[in-house]
Amino acid sequence: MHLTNTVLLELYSKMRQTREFEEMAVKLFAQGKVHGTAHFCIGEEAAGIGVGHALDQDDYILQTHRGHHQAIGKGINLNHMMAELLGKESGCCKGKGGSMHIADFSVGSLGANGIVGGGLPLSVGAALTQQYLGKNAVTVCFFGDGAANEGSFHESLNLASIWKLPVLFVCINNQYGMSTHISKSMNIDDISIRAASYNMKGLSLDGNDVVLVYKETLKAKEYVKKHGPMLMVLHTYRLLGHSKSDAQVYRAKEEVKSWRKKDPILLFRKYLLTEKKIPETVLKQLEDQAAQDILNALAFAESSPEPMAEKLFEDIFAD
Amino acid sequence: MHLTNTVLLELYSKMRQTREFEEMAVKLFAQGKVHGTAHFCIGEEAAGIGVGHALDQDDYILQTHRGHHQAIGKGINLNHMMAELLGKESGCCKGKGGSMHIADFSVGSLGANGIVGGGLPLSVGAALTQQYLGKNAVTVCFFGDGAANEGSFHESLNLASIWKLPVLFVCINNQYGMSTHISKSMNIDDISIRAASYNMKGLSLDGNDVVLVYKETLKAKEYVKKHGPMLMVLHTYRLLGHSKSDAQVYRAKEEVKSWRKKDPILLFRKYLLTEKKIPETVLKQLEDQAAQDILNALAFAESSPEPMAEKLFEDIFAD
Amino acid sequence: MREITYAEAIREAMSEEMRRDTGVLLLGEDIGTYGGAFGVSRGMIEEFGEKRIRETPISEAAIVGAAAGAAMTGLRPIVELMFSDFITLAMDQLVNQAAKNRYQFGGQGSVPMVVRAPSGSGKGAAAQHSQSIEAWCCHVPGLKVVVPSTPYDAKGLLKSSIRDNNPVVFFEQKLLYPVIGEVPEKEFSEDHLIPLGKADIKKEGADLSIITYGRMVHLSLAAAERLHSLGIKVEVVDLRTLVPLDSKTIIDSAKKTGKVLVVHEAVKTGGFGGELVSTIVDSEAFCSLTSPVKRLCGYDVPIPYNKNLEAYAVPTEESIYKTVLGMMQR
Amino acid sequence: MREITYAEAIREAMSEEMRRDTGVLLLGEDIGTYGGAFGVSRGMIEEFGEKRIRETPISEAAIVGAAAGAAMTGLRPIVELMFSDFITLAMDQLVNQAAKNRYQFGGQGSVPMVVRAPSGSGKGAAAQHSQSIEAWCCHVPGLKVVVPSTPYDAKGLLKSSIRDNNPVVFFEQKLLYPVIGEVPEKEFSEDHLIPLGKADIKKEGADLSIITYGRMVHLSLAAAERLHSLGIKVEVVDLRTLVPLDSKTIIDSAKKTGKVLVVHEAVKTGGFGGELVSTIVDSEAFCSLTSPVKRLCGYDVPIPYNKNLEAYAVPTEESIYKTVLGMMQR
Ligand SMILES: Cc1ncc(C[n+]2csc(CCOP(=O)(O)OP(=O)(O)O)c2C)c(N)n1
Ligand SMILES: Cc1ncc(C[n+]2csc(CCOP(=O)(O)OP(=O)(O)O)c2C)c(N)n1
Ligand SMILES: [Mg+2]
Ligand SMILES: [Mg+2]
Repeated sequence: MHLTNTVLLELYSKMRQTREFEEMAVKLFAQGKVHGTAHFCIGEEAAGIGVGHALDQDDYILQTHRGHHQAIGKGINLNHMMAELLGKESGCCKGKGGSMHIADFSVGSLGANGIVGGGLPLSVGAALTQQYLGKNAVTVCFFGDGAANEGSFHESLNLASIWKLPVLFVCINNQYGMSTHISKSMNIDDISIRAASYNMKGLSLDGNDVVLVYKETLKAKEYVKKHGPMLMVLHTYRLLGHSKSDAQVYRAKEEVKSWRKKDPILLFRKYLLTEKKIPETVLKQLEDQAAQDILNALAFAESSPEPMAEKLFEDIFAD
Repeated sequence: MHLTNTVLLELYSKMRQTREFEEMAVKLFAQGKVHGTAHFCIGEEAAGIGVGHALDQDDYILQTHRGHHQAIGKGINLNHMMAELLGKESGCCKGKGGSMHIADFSVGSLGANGIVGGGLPLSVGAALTQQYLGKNAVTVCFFGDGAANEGSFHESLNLASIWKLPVLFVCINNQYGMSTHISKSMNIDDISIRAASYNMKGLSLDGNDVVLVYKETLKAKEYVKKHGPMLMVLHTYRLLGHSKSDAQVYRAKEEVKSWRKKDPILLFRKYLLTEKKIPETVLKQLEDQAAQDILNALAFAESSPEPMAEKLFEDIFAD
Repeated sequence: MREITYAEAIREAMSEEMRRDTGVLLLGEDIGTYGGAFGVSRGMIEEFGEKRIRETPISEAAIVGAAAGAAMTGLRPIVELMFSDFITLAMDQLVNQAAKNRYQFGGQGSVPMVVRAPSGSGKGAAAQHSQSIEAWCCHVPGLKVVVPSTPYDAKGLLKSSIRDNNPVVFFEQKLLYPVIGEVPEKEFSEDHLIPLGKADIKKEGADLSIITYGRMVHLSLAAAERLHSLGIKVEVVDLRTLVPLDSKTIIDSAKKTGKVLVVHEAVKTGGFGGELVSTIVDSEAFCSLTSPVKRLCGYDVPIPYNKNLEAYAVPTEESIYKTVLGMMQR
Repeated sequence: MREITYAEAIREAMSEEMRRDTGVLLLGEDIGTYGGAFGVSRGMIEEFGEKRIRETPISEAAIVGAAAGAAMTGLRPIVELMFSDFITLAMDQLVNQAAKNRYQFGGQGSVPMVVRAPSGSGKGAAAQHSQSIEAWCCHVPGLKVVVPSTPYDAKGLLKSSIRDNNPVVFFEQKLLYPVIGEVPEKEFSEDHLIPLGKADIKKEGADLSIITYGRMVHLSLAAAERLHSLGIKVEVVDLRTLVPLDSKTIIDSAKKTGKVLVVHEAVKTGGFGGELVSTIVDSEAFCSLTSPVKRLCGYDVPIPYNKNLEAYAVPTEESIYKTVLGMMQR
């Protein structure tokens, strides 16, 4: 499969936007400008972007609490996501969701979930709708390695399997659930073997290789439309702590260091320069643009009003 | 492994007691003498008895809603179980549990469960106690093929695996969860392959062969004490309907008929007569005794008083 | 009007709405050929096929969650939970997902689904199959809660629930399934909609108000009948929906009679009765009250298996009768 | 007396009981080196090791169920659920197993376990991490329910809960963790037990009773202080345990003041406030009441993320103050 430079640069651009978004968010938290918490995906961008960018407008995604890259991959408006982080009326969830509940139905994001594993059953339902209505579309359900130990994982994969639903289960294995290394939460090395329990295809990939992730997602999309669900595990690493405050005493500095060398953005940049011969100036320009996009988003968010008190009572029920 | 005739006849005796108990229960329901419902294990006796009889006093079992054989296998007092079925004060649960909640802590039965899959997490806890206190004992958790699709199955097997607990998970695969054939509730033929998701040993056996089940349970007991949990699947068949009233329109009469030929009690009787050369008179005597045991149990139960109204308020809290 | 059972009324409501709207489908365990644990969906698979009468594995969290996901994307699923007690297994999907999604996403999407939940005691099914847990659901913003007492109400309320754009938990008391009652003739069936949030005064009276719902409506009416012959005129208010609650009807009734007895089968402590009492005593009805507002509810015990104990655990016609008498004699 | 935080009080209670009884152990996610999401168990793994501070996968149903199974067989597990909202995932094991086993087995076995559940809003964690769902647990016969407001109470009540032979759900309001308060000196620590089922009058007063618990106790006391300067003497009753409920103290207080305001953070509809109001109006206190019994509770909304909206969703010192004033002026 050959990827055009356009696509490659789109991927690079979204990865950079994600990184800039996250670094800005880290800063905002450090400055005490954001109430609440957020979970950063720095180091995991290839997974969210590689998958999300391979999807079509009609495809759905269910995001995780660590889902900024997933949202950007699927095409969320950065201004609206930043405004949401700041709890503003102009946020994609009108300031009611925050980072843990980023959603944008207009681009097919059915929302991030604060409940680990909570999105899995929902994804089965979204795919059921697609199948029921005969849509030529898929649902992607993101979840973490930790979530793979929730009962909802088991029930959802089984149900999707017997109904042959067009859902792609994407496990972003960043090695940790909070402070718990995967070796302490399960006795297997590779979560993709769990697919066999449902007679489902399982695939295990280097989640830091955005080109690989993108290509395999394109294939997987066609596969699940035809054959029903598939489990795709993307191996990556959470470079920062679990959430805004985490001293990370549970893991060795060396471990983090060694993964920093595998930073998916660095790897991809090198690939673009050396293998794809993209001039550095082109990349630099995209990088600057991404930084600017985030500054713009911040300006948008900061200049947006807080929701009025009476909004508290809105949208509890639909009419 | 050689089984003495004593053991073989104990197994036979318990199987016959179970069958007599169940047939009596069917009759009592038909006569309207019992309030509520019960789930019959006719055809599945080899599973419950083969496993239960292989256990020691200190071992625990967690039973299912269809657990009369499991209780008898573990050595429950028949009078108390019959009295419980009739809701009497002298019942093993003082008439408060009924068939779905048969329990006798004095013989290590920690209770039957009305929630499909509900016993799995409890069994992990019971085995945790055994490991924590350094007991040389195991916990057996019975559950059905249908229960293997509950989230609790997944979470419990995973937790038992990472803690290397001495628990033997016994799936009684009687082909149906209520009216739903296993082929409609999962996409795999053999539930034991799910053990791989937890790096656990899985074993699949003819659950109608009581000698096999008994022997393999003895081995499994030693295995789990040493290596941690194991999943044992016993293939059998539910010869009656799901519960007291079930027209069974969802399955072919021929299917039931063909399994009647594999009735574990008939098979075992033949084995005892032909391979083990046990005289028929000996078997006949055990059969009569089993029938008599159940008549005695019924007499005991019928002559026992109903619980007094004030018992309603007893045993909600322990002191 | 023709007479059918409560179970049939529910089946008719589902079938009519499924004919009317192809987005409506039914999910649950053994709802196909078997017809569901209580036979409610019997025959529906023949008409609607496996695509719309979708049998599931025993996976309550996934069933309710899948319904929520389908609802968010354009369908109108009905879930039959085999027993309302199994809400415990799907509580996250119901409470944290279905009920909150619209709100936490700032009004994006809606979750039009119905969870049908057979509830209550009386069948000898013991502690894990006999609970009345409607109060939990009432304590969750974003959920609507319905507990119909008659075939007429069951049908009209279920049709409204299916058309409602929000998650509705629809409690069906198991002992009511065989109860027979009038429903509109077939030709008026389609339009037989009862709005959520409107109580129904099942019997008018001036001396004392019984505020109740579900099966207890029947027992209250029977008790009221007996009390009538003693000259005591009891008003029986059937709430029909707990959320949204028709406070006005309750308060008006309390103002009229000055004496209120709240009756429900669910255990007393933490039950919805507390909400009803509070609604009254924090209203203008407070000044009209001539005696303490009483609750007659299930005792605070798990439901036992033994038939006598089970019957003793919850209010009966007799205990309602006696409680009213006691209140009137004071 | 020395002063420590609420979080430290809880840690001390656990550590002391673990030293005293080797059957006590702690189960939960990230409770080891990480010290738990709120740092409550920090340092405990160093003292007690991995055998007793047992980190688990993210499997709430299995964690709570395993605790129940261990409790039934002789241990005394404490579970730290990371957020009380996750009770939804373990609801079957808590409600259908832990709470009912002893009863449905006719008194066989007991289930001495504690589920510690950080609850409440105020941390910007939005709808799925900010709930106050104690009312659900109060509606389950077989469960005890504790919500301490101070380090002193938290310590004494947790020690009693660990020694109790029944399942106890112990709600810890997250905003209280850093709150500092007096607790007995180390040499009296061991015996610092507060019995479950005894309310504490945190402030005496003759004009109006606030019945409340948890964090709202502090806000009520602050409001009461301000009201005092207006000559209004508010009594603040801290329930401390909701089940068993100390009805006597509540009723006595209501009789004394004749005016009652019930305050809790949980959403109003279906909340435990209804139980409290009903307890009062169906008691001899009814005749002493001089005005409607009021509830001031969380609004019936999911907790939103935005800081201002979040704060607006639940009672504040100001809203308590104003509500009391309103009641007194009538
Ligand atoms: C049901 C539930 N349990 C626990 C938590 C607390 N929690 C939030 S994120 C997290 C770790 C999740 O790990 P994983 O699924 O691997 O995702 P990651 O954070 O690594 O992206 C935990 C335990 C939660 N939000 N929901
Ligand atoms: C959580 C839950 N869901 C559904 C039921 C209703 N139910 C009782 S038994 C049963 C079938 C269980 O199938 P299986 O686990 O194979 O056990 P079997 O009855 O075949 O012995 C069902 C669906 C239940 N009791 N609990
Ligand atoms: Mg992870
Ligand atoms: Mg089965």
